[in-house]
Amino acid sequence: MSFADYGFAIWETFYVTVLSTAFSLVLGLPLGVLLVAGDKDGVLPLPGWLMHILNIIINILRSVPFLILMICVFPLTRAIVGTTVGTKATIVPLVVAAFPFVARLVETSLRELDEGVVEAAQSMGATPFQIITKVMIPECLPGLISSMTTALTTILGYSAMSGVIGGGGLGKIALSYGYYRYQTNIMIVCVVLLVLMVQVFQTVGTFWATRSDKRLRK
Amino acid sequence: MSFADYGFAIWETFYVTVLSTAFSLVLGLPLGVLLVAGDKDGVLPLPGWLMHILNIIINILRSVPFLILMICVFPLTRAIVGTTVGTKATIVPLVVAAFPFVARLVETSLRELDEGVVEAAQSMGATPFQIITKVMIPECLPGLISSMTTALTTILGYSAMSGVIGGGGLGKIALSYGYYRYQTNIMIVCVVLLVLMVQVFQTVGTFWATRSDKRLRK
Amino acid sequence: ASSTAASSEAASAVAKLDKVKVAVPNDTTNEARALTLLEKNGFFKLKADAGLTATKNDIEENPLNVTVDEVEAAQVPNVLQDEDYAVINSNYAISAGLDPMTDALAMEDGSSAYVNVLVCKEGNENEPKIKALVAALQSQQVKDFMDENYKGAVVSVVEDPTDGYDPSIDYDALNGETVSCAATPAPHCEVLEVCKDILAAKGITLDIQEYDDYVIPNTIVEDGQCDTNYFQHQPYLDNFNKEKGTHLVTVAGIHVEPMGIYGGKQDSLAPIVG
Amino acid sequence: MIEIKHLSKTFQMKDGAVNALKDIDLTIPDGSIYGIIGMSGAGKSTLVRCINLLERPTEGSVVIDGTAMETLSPAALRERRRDITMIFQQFNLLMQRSCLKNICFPMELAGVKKADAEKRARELLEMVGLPDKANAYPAQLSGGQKQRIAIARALATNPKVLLCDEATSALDPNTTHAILTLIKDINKKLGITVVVITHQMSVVEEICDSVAILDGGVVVEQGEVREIFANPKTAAARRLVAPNGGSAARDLSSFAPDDHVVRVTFNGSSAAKPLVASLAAEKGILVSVLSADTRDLSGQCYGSMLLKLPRDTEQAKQAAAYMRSQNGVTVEEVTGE
Amino acid sequence: MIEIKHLSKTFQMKDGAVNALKDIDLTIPDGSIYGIIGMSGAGKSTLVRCINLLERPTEGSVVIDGTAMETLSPAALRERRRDITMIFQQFNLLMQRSCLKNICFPMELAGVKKADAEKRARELLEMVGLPDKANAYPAQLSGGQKQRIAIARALATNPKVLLCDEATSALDPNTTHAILTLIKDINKKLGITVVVITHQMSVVEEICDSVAILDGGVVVEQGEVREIFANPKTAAARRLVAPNGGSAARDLSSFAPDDHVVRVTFNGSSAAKPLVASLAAEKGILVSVLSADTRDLSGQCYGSMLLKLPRDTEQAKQAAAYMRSQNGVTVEEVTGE
Ligand SMILES: Nc1ncnc2c1ncn2[C@@H]1O[C@H](COP(=O)(O)OP(=O)(O)OP(=O)(O)O)[C@@H](O)[C@H]1O
Ligand SMILES: Nc1ncnc2c1ncn2[C@@H]1O[C@H](COP(=O)(O)OP(=O)(O)OP(=O)(O)O)[C@@H](O)[C@H]1O
Ligand SMILES: [Mg+2]
Ligand SMILES: [Mg+2]
Repeated sequence: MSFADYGFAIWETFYVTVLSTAFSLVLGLPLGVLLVAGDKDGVLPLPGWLMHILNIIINILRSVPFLILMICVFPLTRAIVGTTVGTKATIVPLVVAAFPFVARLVETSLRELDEGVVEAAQSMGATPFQIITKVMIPECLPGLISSMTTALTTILGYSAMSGVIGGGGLGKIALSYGYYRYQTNIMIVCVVLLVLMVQVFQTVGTFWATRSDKRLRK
Repeated sequence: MSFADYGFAIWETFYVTVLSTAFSLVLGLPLGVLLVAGDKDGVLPLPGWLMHILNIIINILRSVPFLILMICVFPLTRAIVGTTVGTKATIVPLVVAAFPFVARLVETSLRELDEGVVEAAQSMGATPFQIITKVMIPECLPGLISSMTTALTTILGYSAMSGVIGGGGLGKIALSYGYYRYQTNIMIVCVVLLVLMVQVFQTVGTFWATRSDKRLRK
Repeated sequence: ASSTAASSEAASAVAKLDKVKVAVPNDTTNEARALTLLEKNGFFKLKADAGLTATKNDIEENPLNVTVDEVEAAQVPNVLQDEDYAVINSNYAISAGLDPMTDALAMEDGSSAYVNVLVCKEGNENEPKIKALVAALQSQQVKDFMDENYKGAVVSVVEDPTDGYDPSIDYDALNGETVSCAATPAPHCEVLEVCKDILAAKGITLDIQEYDDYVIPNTIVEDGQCDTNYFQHQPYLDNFNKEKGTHLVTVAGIHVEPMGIYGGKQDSLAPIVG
Repeated sequence: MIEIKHLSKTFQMKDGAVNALKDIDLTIPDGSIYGIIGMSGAGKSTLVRCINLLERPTEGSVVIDGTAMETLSPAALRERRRDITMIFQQFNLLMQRSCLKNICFPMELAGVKKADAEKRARELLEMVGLPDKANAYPAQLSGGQKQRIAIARALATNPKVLLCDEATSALDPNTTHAILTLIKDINKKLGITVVVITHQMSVVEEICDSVAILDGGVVVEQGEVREIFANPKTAAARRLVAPNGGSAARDLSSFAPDDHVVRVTFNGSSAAKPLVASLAAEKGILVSVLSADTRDLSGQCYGSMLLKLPRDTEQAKQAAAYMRSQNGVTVEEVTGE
Repeated sequence: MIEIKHLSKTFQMKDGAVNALKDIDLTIPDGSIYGIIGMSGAGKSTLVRCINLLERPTEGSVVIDGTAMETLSPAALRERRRDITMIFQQFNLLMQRSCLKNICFPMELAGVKKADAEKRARELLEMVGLPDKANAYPAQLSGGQKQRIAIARALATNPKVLLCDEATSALDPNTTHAILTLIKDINKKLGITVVVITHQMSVVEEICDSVAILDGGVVVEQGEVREIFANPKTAAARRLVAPNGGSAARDLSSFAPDDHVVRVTFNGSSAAKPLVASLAAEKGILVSVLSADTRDLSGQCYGSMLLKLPRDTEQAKQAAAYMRSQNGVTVEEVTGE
């Protein structure tokens, strides 16, 4: 493994993780919002059966083991990426596995919101959409950012499995060289690089979450 | 696969998941609490370097791919379970992988707590330990329960990998029949059972979280 | 996909591809095996010293611009349609509904060096219960089972099968004993299931431990948690012993799983062989 | 016009139900400033929250300008609510928005252009005396400052109805006065209807036209402020409107038992003839003023006084009789409660 | 004794610093009830939060019973804080605990046995008038009820110092009076020191011995309540202590320009000789009482009145002179501000 190889692996890990997290957020955030807003007492009460279906879909996607999910979404992967092999192709199953997870994290965060501010917005005639975009999400932003940092790291962990379908990245190299080919050195280098990446993600995430929190008096 | 086999697989999945989550909570909750309480402005300010070390340990455990982690903790597994293989042995690596994740979820939840109630406790001369056990955790309980539900499902997902070290359970069966043997029927049954389990966990978790929340006016 | 024979006829008519994508299994020896098979069929040339641990980095001459995708062995059939070609272990090919006899564009020689072996820790080779397991694995029943179920994808290498038992063993003394064997799901565990019945008849319990992994089954035999394993071929074991300093020995060779090249987007080897 | 008809609200709790409101009937005319007073827990907040349907009444109806609010579709209700703003008892500011952005919030919802909204928000900040807090966040404000931001926010969109739930409870007398003047001004200029919930009698006196007294979820008295304050008929009302409220009660308890203390209420007596002074001048009886709060409205005097009469029983009787003989004056003996 | 020495507190914000407190010096004697008043944003809450070091002063020191609080170790500080309880402006109740458990909380911290704690908590619930809310959660209470739970919680452990930050701001006059009586009682019986922050002048009058007036982070006046209230020297103090605060200001603005209105303050004049009445009896001059709030303390009269003098200038002058000649009475001409 040359420097360039490591560089490329870092890049692969980085873009897979970040893109997967971003897409998971795009799908998971609205879904998580619906889980809260669609409640009986929520700002956008949805029919009970619809909430049930949403919950069941999330539970299904969350309970299927990742490897099986990966195979199940092959047609989707093919439709979107054009192939089911390689690093890029891992993004699709990662997103499918992660967005329900993100939805649950978002749900947990949003439930912490003080009812009072939502009521204030309602009393001003805000539409459900306005309440969601202008009250619920902005008011929970610090919690959401910190949940997204957790999601990012979890997705990075999952991306190590990309090797199964011919993807690359640090996790896969650590596995295939370090684990299956017994080259401990390479494994250690990869793991160290992974730790550094997570360290950077986490530091940025924590900093950003704290920075964006205007409730702190200090 | 007979009925009894499925029954046993359900039991294996159940106890691995629940025990792993329980142990992860035992380790992750205090750690998550420390991450918040040990802050510069927290209730139990810890030296900066210690906080750094805690963070780095968490980041390391979170960034090492699960398979590699599993191998690395073999000595620990052997010391605790007496063997490194089989279903029971998967609990150790699952806990090691999950408790830092739980710590992060706990951290995120606790940061949502209104500073005011902590100040109230401080003004009454509460010790840091009292603040943690009597204010921070109880006041955040709904959020914590809902985070634990998320953790439980995530751990259940990871437990499918138990096959690598000779463990069993629904996830592993789904993999070895569906993935390695291409026998879709058994896989489908297992996945359906998994979905049902997650459905039960999630329903109980959500119900409990809502029930325990005394902030709701309705 | 069509047969090898059919493809050579159309050879001259087919234009060269400017890029060839091939999927191969990603575990150590299977990858090396696959690369060797591809080399033999003219895809590229490997370095002379590449040997049994060759990876795609060991390709020396690549005039056809072949890209190699390393994919989990069980997964290769699933990605076939996205590749020009793929090298698939026959057992996975069959599981995935392919017929090695008719669908493969090229096959490994039957006399492959890659014999799947029963392995135990050095020094235990002569333990009666292990010998009993060997006798069961080398039985006619197992051979028949392989022929029937795997239709050439898993081929027994046992020259003269037993009736399931080894006359030199005192089976009465073994009554009530347990012999454990670590194996991967397919086909090894399935084969062991046949042995289970054979041994049960003598009061011996065969404890089949299923692993989705190629490392752990060796480490647990090495550290004594398990008596034997049955999942790997000889070159893999040799390499493992060398790299990890383990002391595992082959008790008996059981079968081979020949690999084949299958067509994905291409239906013949014509673009390669020209 | 806001008509509250047979309104009841019951909260179901684990150990029994709380009947917060029981069969309330009230009519709040357009353009009026209507006070709702009552003891802590009387149901004032619940009542006002029922008006804009933040709380769904268990029974009864709230009719605004002829439309029963509870019959409206969600969209129509939203439309309605844009004209009804509310100042919450616990402010309910958006914690992640600066003060300026908090005030802009209702305008943002209504689609006002950003620049215009900011301009108006800065005007309002000026009005509530916090121009330097535009970029501060609610967590950085004092209690009274938060309340003023909440007031500014409620006034931002020029609503037709303003519901104030203890809108000045965290403010000092001066700031309270300034805010009340502001509300009164707006009420006069734009003719908006204001519902004022408060426990500060001075607030009711200062700005309300009419007042309803809630006690235990029931309206026990309602009418013009001057009438109710001059002539509280129920015990609940008397408890609230005694001059200076609690402090008068305190005085009572410190009297010697043989002191004669009377509460004199002026309900439009001639202001030209000062009562205490003329009693001294005409009858030679000297009484002392313990507390007083009177208002001179177009030559008529309204309000009440607590007077200590001479210990001499005969003189005290004479004094009481003299005062009773005056027009628009009622006298009642006061006893410690 | 609480000594506040050269205390300053500066909040750093993005766009500049806020000097919330500037070089405060105050001494609060043991067993006294000490009021701190000031306009919204004056720094009252910050000051009281510095006393128990919830807010670390930027400069200066808080010395309680001879110990400088900021020099204490965390453990020693905790020990100290057990004797200092605080009622917060925004209550800070534990939302996941019932009212009963909220009141038990400080006792739980102090290691009181559960049964004893519950008994005491029920007593306190009774005292604050909420015995039926024992099992209710804070979210199910009205504003005033929450405040009363906060009060009960603060009283639970029989503290030596009680810091009240607007402890009665959400209460009606009657409940306020009841609570103040309770605090005064405790103060008398147990000799605890009470620091009362409020913007309700009636509260200061009712229970405080001494008072400090904060304005813009600076103590502009301090001393005995009767003195400060009778004789406010600074504009800030006058703004606050004008009888009935804002409502007096209202009255002023409604005078005809030729009305003579004077503020008469009694600073221990003889209560036996009622001023208005004797003026009428002795001089035949009739003045009307606009507002008054006086107290009779051991035969001396304290407080103030707003009087309207006759329009006749000569008579008005005479009246003023007569009143000035009385012992302990000051008269000042009032002009609209
Ligand atoms: N955390 C903070 N960050 C920045 N400024 C602050 C902070 N806390 C208070 N302030 C400012 O300090 C000043 C004093 O605030 P404080 O809360 O002490 O006022 P107060 O006298 O209690 O007022 P009120 O009667 O309205 O409660 C205010 O101008 C306020 O905006
Ligand atoms: N969500 C609720 N669940 C149960 N009881 C409630 C709820 N909200 C209010 N109550 C009860 O209803 C009664 C009326 O409450 P409300 O808030 O209307 O009082 P209020 O008149 O505004 O009092 P305050 O002056 O103290 O704010 C109280 O006894 C209160 O405990
Ligand atoms: Mg209220
Ligand atoms: Mg304050």
